[in-house]
Amino acid sequence: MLAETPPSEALDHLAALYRRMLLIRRVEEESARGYAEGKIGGFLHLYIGQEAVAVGAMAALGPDDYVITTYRDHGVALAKGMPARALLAELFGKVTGCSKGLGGSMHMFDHEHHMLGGYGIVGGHIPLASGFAFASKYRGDGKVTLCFFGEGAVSIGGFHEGVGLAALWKLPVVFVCENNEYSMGTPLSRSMSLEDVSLKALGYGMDRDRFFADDVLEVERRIGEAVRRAREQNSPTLVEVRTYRFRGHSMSDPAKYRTQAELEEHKKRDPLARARALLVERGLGEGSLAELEGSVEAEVTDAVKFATESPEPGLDVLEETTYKGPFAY
Amino acid sequence: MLAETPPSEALDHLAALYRRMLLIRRVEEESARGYAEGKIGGFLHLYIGQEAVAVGAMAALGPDDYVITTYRDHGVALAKGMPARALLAELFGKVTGCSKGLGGSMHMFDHEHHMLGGYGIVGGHIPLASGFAFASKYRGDGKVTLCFFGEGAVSIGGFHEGVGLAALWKLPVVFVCENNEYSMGTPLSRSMSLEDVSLKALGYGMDRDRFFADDVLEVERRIGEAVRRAREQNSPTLVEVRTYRFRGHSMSDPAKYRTQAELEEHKKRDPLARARALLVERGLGEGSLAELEGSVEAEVTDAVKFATESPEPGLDVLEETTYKGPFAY
Amino acid sequence: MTRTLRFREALREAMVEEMERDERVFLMGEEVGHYQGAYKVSEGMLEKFGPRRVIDTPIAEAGFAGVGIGAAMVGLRPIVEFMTWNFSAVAFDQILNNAAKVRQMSGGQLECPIVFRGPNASARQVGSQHSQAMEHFYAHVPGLKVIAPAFPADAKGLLKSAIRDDNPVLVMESETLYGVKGDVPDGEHLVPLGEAQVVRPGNDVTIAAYSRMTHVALEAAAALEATGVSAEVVDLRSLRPLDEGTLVASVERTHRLVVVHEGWPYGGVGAEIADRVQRLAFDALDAPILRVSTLDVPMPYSAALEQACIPQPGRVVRAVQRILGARR
Amino acid sequence: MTRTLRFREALREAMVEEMERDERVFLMGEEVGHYQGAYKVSEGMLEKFGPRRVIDTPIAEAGFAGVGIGAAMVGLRPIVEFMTWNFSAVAFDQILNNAAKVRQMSGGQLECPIVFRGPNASARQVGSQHSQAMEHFYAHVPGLKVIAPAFPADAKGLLKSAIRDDNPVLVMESETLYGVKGDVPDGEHLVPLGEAQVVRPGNDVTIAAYSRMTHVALEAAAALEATGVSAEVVDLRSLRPLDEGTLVASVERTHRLVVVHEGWPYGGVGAEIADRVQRLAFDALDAPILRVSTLDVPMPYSAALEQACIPQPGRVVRAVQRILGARR
Ligand SMILES: Cc1ncc(C[n+]2csc(CCOP(=O)(O)OP(=O)(O)O)c2C)c(N)n1
Ligand SMILES: Cc1ncc(C[n+]2csc(CCOP(=O)(O)OP(=O)(O)O)c2C)c(N)n1
Ligand SMILES: [Mg+2]
Ligand SMILES: [Mg+2]
Repeated sequence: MLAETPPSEALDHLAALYRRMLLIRRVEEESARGYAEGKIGGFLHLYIGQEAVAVGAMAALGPDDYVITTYRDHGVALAKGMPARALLAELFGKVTGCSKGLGGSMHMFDHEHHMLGGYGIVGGHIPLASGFAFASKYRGDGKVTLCFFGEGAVSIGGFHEGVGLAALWKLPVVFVCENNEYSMGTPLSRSMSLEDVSLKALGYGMDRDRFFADDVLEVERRIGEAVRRAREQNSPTLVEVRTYRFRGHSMSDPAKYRTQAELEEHKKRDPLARARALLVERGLGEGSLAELEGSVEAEVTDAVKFATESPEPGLDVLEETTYKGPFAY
Repeated sequence: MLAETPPSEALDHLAALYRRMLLIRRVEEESARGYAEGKIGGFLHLYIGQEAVAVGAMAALGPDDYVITTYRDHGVALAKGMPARALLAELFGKVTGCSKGLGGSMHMFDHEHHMLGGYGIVGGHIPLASGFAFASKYRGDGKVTLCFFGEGAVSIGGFHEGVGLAALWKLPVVFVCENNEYSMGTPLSRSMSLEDVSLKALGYGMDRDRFFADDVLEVERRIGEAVRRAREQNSPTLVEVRTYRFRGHSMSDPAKYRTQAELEEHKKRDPLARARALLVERGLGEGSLAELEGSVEAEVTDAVKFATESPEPGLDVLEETTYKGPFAY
Repeated sequence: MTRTLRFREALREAMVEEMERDERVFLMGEEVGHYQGAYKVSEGMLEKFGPRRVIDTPIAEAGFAGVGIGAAMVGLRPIVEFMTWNFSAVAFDQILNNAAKVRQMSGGQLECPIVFRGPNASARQVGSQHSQAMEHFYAHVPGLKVIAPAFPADAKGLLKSAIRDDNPVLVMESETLYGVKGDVPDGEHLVPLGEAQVVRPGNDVTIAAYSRMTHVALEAAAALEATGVSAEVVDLRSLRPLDEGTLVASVERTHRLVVVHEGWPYGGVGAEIADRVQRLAFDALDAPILRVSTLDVPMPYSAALEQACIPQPGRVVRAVQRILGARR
Repeated sequence: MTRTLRFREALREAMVEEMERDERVFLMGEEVGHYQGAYKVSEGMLEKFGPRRVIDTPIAEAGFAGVGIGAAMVGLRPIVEFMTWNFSAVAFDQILNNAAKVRQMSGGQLECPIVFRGPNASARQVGSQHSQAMEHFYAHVPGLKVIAPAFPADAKGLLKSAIRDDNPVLVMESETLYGVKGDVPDGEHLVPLGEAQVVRPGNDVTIAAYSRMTHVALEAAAALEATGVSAEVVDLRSLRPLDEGTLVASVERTHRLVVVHEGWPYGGVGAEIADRVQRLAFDALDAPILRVSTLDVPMPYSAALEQACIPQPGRVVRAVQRILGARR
């Protein structure tokens, strides 16, 4: 598909991906600031460094396709189309947040954009993804589900059962393992008997892929192949995308388990910087770039303002979000 | 090892295996009768047809090694050395049963013989097996754990987590999947995306093996290899033993999901008949065979009598088996 | 007009009618299709609806419970059968953390109209891992509804309401009730969730129960009548929401309450009822509320011990006599 | 003599002392080793005992809970840390069906001397999936013991007793207590399981609580004192076994009871206490027993709403005032 795209469209496309990645990066930086200022509470798991995964993957998806992910969900939510306003307001615990301030950082939901949530129990959302795909096949609606999780999640039963049912029933779903080398402080070598996560697919006779997320276009292309297999043949794939988080596991993690040198090495491969360089190389002018980056800045500023000024939810929200219809006690 | 065994010892050995298989077959037949007569209640999952798996496997094990299995546990218990008396008394719900009549068919335990139980939740016992092996490695006691389960169990989280930890930590355990082609009424083709269960090992970088259980000596040899790997290298193996149950899933299952022809085909390969034929072929005399079979008959008759005549447990047994020490409410 | 149906047939009728009515409803679980149901509740449904809507699953409760929840979140209306509720323990996280909470976590954006059903509590001599009364865990959880019918008519009417409910509803059945017969009204028969019913009126004491224990309570009431004690039996039918109104009204007339349920005494439904009634009808109570539950030990296999653990009419009678003795 | 320790240090001392004393004791869980514990309870223990006895696990709660149970069955004495108790939901079956039942299923042949521990209930704004009060599920289960200390001295003494106990013991800690300081006796300090303690004597009402809620109860009692009400605070410490003797004795003096706990109201520990006290001290009660619990909804993220859901001293005070008003 990309091969046939005329040059200017290709440039626009790359610019759009870069814009989205930058938006995520900037929103995450503002989140970190909000957390430091005490405006955000609880856990905050930043996506900085991994932007190319969500943005590349979502570029391979249609607006009606489903996505679901873990607590590290800001990037995926924004990439799928959730407005920065709704995301930041949620982080600030405001009623204008996507989940009315009830969910917080770990539970970003946007039904309109088919972002079906961030979940806090490792592996627990993976069977849900198979459920969305099951429903698509049941209805024949042609939708594909993308399910994100970390490499730490492949050790838990939910992964096995969710993936196993998708393989058995041939469901239109792509399982995207974001292998960022650590689950909290645990490197892959201490959590898995294999180094290659994608090999897990062999136990299910499932297609698999494995690549680095340095280049957002490569992510789009490779996930695109898996999405096509899902859409056209109801054939699920396990995709291991190799990436790295530049921050700690969450804001409370000083990340002492890795060296500064290791981090710096990875930062040299920052997919955001790489996309920007590629844009310049392919001829996006200074002016256009500045305009794009300025518009991101404006969007973020507006979102922070919106989140700050929004009201908090009232007690009345509690019961009506627990049950549809009369409360059951 | 077997290769170096002198002929008469080899014959004695085969006779001992045949004897144990026959004991299981006969005890199971008596259980079926006891069930029909209402002396046994609850579920009763017979092992008839699969005897070569437990007996061959246990022949590869020392008396201090651990075993654990599912609710289909009579064969494994007897093969590991549980007296028929204790087993039948348990089935009859008597206080002289291995578990004082509290466990019944699905929960055969014999601490003395390191038979660490039959369990009712599919897959739930697999992590326990890794726990026994963990303890052996922790203590350096050189013991090996053998963990049995059906092919239906590989779909559940407990399998994945138990096996995954054993592979990661290199624990001295052998996972023996008794693939009898059905989990209740479901053939393997409807429960798994692969036909070869042993391929599950690939996802853990674990050794694997796969063979038919027609010949008890072959079972002993092949499981023996895995036991050696466990004992000498702390290296776990997934072994798929292909077998068949001649009865329904449990006594309440008429097994309508398979044809009589399929069943007859499998009965032609009955490992018990095969072992008997081999014994005769290798020169065990009519008289010796009759004596052996007579002694099994006597053992079974004695066990039924013992079970029938034993007293039921009293109410006092309930609290003391719930807690060690004072009851906690 | 009514017909006489077995409990399992009533459940099946409810599912069949709702599946005919609503294309989004489907049934999923172990052996529900080709095998015709482990306890034959879904007998004939595969033939009627085909493998698209009657789906045999592998042994992966967390997996297929999650698949059901996911499907419900995007607009289907799954019925997930647990072969028995015992096996829901491996899917506990899915029910607690996804089914019950997804509406809240999404700020009300998503719904989870799903039914989980299957036999619960003791069967006969199936041992401790297979005799669990799971309602005590689930009734605790806001976001869920839990029902436990005792009669075929309620089984049908409540299950139909459960399937139409936009929240996750857990239906506690009983292996030992599946064969029980009862009259079921012809035509569309819906029983609303959350309404207890007085199944036997009386004056001296209220006995509250549900599922199979309602029958035990009725037996006890009959035995008490022979001794001149008039017991009112309230069949709760629904555990969450719990119809405290009916309970309190009954206790305000009888001044005494015995609660009968399977499952262990510590916490759970019986304790909740004790709490509510002592709180809402404090001045009406003439004696302590007593619970008759399964003994506080894992269920033994031995037939005699099992019967000693499960509540029997005799134990209910003795509990009633104890608090009648405490008349003051 | 005593020293002042933080709650997490007291827990660590208990583990270190028991590991030094008994080679069969080891610690296993996510991030307990190299990371020094997600909440630093096990800080320094890897260095001290090495990776054989301080074991980092992958994210596989059912798996490593099961490994612990298996190891306990063959003679080791594992301490299994859940990073938080929330994550035990995926290991629920292991605890319910293996840890609690293996002794019974084996007719008493096998034991399961294991400790499961970790922080429980609400932390701060971690949302509904991470704020679960799990003790209400586990206290229900015979075969288990459940403890919930409120002070560093009890944390140490109870955990040591738990490690020496031959049954599975579940230790409910709290993220929000880990930094709390308190005096801990020098030398060998053991607190027996199953004994509540009166942490503040009073005459007008009994307030029963455990874990962090004991501090809330004490705050409420202080506030009540200012209004002339003398409240006795009973810190349960142990939920199963529950020290009903101490509770009943207190209520027999005060004639009123308020129970405070985190977690939802339906069933669970608070309901159990209501049941027992109305039953065992029926004639002593001058007013209904009231529970102050987390509101019956999944925990919201919003700081304000979260605080509104969790029991606060003000709500306890109001509950006490309500039943003092009901003096008769
Ligand atoms: C069942 C469960 N166990 C433990 C946790 C605590 N926990 C949250 S995130 C995490 C690490 C996950 O690592 P990974 O899957 O690699 O994802 P990443 O954070 O790197 O994106 C852990 C242990 C949890 N949320 N759920
Ligand atoms: C978690 C769980 N789900 C369902 C069941 C009900 N059940 C008992 S045995 C069985 C079939 C198991 O088949 P398989 O693993 O192949 O073993 P086999 O019976 O053939 O020896 C099922 C579904 C159970 N015991 N546990
Ligand atoms: Mg990771
Ligand atoms: Mg099988």
